[in-house]
Amino acid sequence: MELLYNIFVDPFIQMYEAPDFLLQVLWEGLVSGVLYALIALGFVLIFKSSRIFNFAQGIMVVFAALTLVGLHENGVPAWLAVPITLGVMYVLAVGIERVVLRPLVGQPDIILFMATIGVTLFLIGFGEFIFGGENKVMITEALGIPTGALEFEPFGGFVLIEEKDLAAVIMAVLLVIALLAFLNRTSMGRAIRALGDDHQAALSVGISLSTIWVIVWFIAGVIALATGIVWGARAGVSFALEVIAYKALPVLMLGGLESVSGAIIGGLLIGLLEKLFEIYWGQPLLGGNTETWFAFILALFVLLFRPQGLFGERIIERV
Amino acid sequence: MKSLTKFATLIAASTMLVGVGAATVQAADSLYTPNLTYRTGPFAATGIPIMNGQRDYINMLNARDGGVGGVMIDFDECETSYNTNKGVECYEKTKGDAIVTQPWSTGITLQVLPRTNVDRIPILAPGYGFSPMSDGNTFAWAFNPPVSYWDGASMILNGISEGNLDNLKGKKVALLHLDHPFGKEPIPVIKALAEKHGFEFLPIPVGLKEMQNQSAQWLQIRRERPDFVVMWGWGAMNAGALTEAAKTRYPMDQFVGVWWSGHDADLEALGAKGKGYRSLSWNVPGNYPVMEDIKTHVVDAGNSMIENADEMDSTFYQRGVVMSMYLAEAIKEAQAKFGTAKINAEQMRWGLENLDISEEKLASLGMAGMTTPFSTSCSNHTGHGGAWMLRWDGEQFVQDGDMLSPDRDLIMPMEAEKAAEYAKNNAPWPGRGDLACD
Amino acid sequence: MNVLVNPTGAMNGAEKEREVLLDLENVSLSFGGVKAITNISFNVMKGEIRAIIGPNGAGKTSMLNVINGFYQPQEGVITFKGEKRSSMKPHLAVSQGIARTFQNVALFKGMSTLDNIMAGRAVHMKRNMFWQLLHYGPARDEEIEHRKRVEEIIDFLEIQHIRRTPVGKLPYGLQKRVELARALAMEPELLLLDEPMAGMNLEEKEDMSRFIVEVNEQLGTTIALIEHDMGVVMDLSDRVVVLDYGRKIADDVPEKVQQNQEVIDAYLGVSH
Amino acid sequence: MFYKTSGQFKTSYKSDQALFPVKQDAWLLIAILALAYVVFPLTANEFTFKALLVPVLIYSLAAMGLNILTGFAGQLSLGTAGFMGVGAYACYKITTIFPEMNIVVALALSGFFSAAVGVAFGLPSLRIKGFYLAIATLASQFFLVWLFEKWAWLYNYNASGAIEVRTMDFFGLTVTGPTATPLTQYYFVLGIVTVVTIAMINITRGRYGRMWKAVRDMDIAAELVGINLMRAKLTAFAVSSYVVGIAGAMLVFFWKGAAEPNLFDIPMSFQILFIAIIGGLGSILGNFLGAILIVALPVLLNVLPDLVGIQVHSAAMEHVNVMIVGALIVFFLIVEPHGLARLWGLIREKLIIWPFPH
Repeated sequence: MELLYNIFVDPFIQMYEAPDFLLQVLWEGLVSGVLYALIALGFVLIFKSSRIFNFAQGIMVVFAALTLVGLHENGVPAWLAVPITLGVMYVLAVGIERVVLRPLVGQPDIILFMATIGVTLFLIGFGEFIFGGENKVMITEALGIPTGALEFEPFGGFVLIEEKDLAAVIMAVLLVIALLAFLNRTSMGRAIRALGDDHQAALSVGISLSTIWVIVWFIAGVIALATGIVWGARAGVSFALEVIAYKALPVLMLGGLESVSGAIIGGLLIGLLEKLFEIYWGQPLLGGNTETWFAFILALFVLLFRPQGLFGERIIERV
Repeated sequence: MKSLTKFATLIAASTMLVGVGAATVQAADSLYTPNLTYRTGPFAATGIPIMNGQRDYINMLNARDGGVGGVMIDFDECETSYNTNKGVECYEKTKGDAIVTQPWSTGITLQVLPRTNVDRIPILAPGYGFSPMSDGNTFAWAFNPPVSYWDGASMILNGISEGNLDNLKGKKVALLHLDHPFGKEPIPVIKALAEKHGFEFLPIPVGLKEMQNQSAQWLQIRRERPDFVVMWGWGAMNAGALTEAAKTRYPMDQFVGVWWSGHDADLEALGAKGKGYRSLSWNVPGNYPVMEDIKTHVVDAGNSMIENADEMDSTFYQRGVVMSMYLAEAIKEAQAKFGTAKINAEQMRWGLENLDISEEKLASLGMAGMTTPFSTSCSNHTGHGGAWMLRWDGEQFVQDGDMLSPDRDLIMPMEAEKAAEYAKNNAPWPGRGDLACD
Repeated sequence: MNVLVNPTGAMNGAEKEREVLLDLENVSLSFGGVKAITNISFNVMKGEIRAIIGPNGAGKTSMLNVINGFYQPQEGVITFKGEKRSSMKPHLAVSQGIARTFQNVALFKGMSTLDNIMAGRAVHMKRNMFWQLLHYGPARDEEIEHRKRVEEIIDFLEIQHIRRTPVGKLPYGLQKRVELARALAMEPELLLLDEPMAGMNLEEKEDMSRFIVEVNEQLGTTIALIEHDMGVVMDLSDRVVVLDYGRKIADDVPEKVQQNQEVIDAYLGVSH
Repeated sequence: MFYKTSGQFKTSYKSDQALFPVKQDAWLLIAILALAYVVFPLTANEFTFKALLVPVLIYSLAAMGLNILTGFAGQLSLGTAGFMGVGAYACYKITTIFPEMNIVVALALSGFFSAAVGVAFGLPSLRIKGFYLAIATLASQFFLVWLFEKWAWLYNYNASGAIEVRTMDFFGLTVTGPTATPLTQYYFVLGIVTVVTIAMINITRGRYGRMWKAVRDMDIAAELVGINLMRAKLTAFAVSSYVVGIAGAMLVFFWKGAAEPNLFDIPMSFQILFIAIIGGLGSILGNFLGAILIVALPVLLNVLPDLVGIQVHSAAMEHVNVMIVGALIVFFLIVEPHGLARLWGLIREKLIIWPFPH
């Protein structure tokens, strides 16, 4: 009885009694959600255009952030470090296309997936070798990201919003808008979208497949850098950041591997729900740390009832 | 530029891998004291300065004195990434000629603990490992000077209660800890003290995957409003917690860390926002004569792995120096007792068991006041010295108050009980076996 | 070929005495509002060769899918061997004696011909996990016993030479034959063939026609087939049901169907 | 010449279905077994046993379990380590609750626990396919590791949160704990791995093997030839998790001696997946080849600089090591996506016709 009370009544009483705290929880969830959505977006772009489940997306986030910070540590000013890092991400995209993707064209999905795990390991080793394996601090100030905090006092309590989190959210929104504009307004973007449906149609636009792949992996690299900067500003830069990449996976389950809007909505949803669950149910009842698995179990349950995901269309099997 | 040299190493390494080079150069007349380090992974940031300190002190002895007692020390490192798996692999790989093993993680320590009994190699785990290892009659081959985690928990509570734990009555103490054998170590002692002195104890675990993003934990802290937050963190967790604490505006003077949660760099990143944060430490950073020797013989000679000389002033680097000092002193004890410079692992064990770090000895080593004096014995493998609170003043750590001592009366029976339980669970446990106590 | 087919006149007279193996009554199937099959009724007699024809998209394959339980019709009753059923799992249809082949070859590409056909014996093999792990005694005896049956089918369909070849490497015509072999390995009472001769050259078609007739006559298996080649359909089948846009427009012996104006309009009239 | 198959005719189905229709294969196997059972024990030192031989065997076994699921039944799983953990914790609990129980019986029983958990997490496979299922298996991975950390009963409320293996005897021979000799443990592991391997070869060439492969190659067609998809998938999950579970228990009991929850975290799942894929999906032999490459190579890379007498810093070595392993994975996928087992198959075919080109 008490258990039922603790599950179904008490959390809501708490939410009602401390609305400022609830708002804070929601904000924290939202910020994580934005980042999950960004990483998921990188996955989706690559999957849409090349049917590759790119496990290296998470490591690209770390690698980009590490390159940026590493360059700055070696005396490169921030305004120069950003374009150089973008250059590095481009070289990486070309390298992956040449060395990994091209020889593996036409192989089964699982082989390509494994290859991206190989790339992940390689990048971890390479990044640590060049920049050292220790934690680094994101060069937040040098990049001109505000570091103050805004304090609000609703309902007689307080809600603290860090300016860098706010900047992260704004940056993510701008990035998504830019990306959507690119996908919908440019011929290259349309080619990428068409690729998801039909390789021939895309090729008829007159852009070679390998160019598209390089572009897509580069965009994924840009997204990775953006994610790396905002997440690095929150939590420092190290290969432990890799784990946030895993969070993008349940987002993909919910939103679908090919849906841009699914990635965004799924990401926000998971960010919010996992935080709410952890604070109001996980910590009091389960000993905490439920964020490691909550998103996965949630996605699993949703998929059990809707195998096509939240936004997918019903699949009719044919023989 | 560091990158460039690393690149050169890479190329050198790969060419060497291809061509078969000279025969193995394992100096026959050196003492092999491997260190299971982690210079990569999420724990590297906090580990590296300490490991640099350890390495440089031994290098200094080798350069200045020609080793210890006329024998060079071969201070090899084996990379574990703080991964227990790899740690055990490293132990197996290095144990052949080793006179001591330094596992460098509580998880690895726990795993190699039973094996060292069979392999007859002493473990030196300064300031970490399983607290009941103090019971030398059960854990004949393990040493964790100068204080154990249980001592640490007791000292922190002494510190925050200003010497009288009854002051904590009715208050709430949260333990923000790494969800790992290391982080769970202090729980039994704090729990026992909470019952005894009537304060509320709230453990808040931080998973290995959440170290860098502790917003859920700090939301919990905001909701629970504990009067004190004690941190048992390591690696990336410390920086994460400090950032969140500053963000949540948790009062820094109610936030105290164990000795592994006092990395200068973590607090430098926070600057003035971290002012008031305290960390327990069994070494006090400062300018000691020994540091000059290290600078002359190692750093200036270009044999150190530190990136700039300032790192030598940090608490962690100097703690590494202290750790290697324990190692060297134990070797000296053993050499004196057995009348041979080239001691073996069993003799080294005796040296560790008869370690006497007195004020005088510290002064003679150029380390007066640098660490707590203590001595080990057959039944006391920890020494149970003391520790100080270091307070971050916005720019650096400064000593805050006198040396604290653990509540040994409470801890001793717990150690005995847990040691007995361990022996029972791992029956047949050899205990002291045929090792004489003299 | 013609000699193998029953004279049409005799068929009508014999219909009443022959047992109905499968009966469909007013079956309808739709996918989210799109009707694939509308209110269709027909039956299959034991021992006959029944053809289902119609233009592309007429609902032929959906019809087979309904019969073997892959799709669940929204309306209608299906009676097989006198038992009514509403919904069922496809693998249960197999154990009741319905086997089929597919329009686009659906073989297990990573497995050899032999293993593919052996997989068709799955329903008939019973030895449990324990014996399988040992692979000695009962499990091996069972394996050998079924291997014998499979070898009979291999001989029957003349595919001995490709026994060990992974089916992915076989030419299309042979793949079709292996698929038939796999279906036969299930020892069905009713065999559904979905365009068994699609993509074959004349010689291969003749071979396949011969096999179908031999299966029907020697093994006594009832066959329902979809086929586009009208010559084959008219030669082989005892009765023909014609579908168009998911509706039944004719159901009769081949000669009559050929003369049916509606069929000519819908199907034969269309350039094909 | 050495692999001449002409002149070897089969006169019965029984002999045709024998494990080694080609005589030379049997000889090769005997040679390998002789190496494993006689030569290694006579020549290997303690380090070789503990860092190379025993890990290779245990990882091969785990990869074999995964291969049943992924290689034979076509269900991609990223949660192998979690199931290994279930096996390990189950074995730990069984041996502490029933201290008198024979270790082999305890091992065999613990497999049933991992099989049950495997089936439970396999249920979504009935509705979810492909990468979605792969991600779903991660749910088990993260949830199980969390459970190992939070459910104190599992580790007997040990302060460290780790499980430790006490000394146990097998008919008078000490097989676990620190006093067990590496040689004994090696033979013990080798024996179990041999038995399980034979069982897995048997099951994959029989009725279940065909069912699984049919589901892998085309699940709809499999269903339409009368294979019960649910049964096929769940038996694959059960058998796979059983093998993976005992591999996990053996990992802790005969190699590590102790384990903390994060031992069973995602890196180990990937390591085992690498072994299965580099070795060859749908192959039993491949697991051993893959394990030799993935497990032994890093150890050798670590030892190599010492052997050739150069000083490379261990951290730098570790970084280079990770890079090399990553690059090798990509390299092998490009060279032979179907794994080392296929590579061996091709070599063998060449040998059969050697020295004549046709």
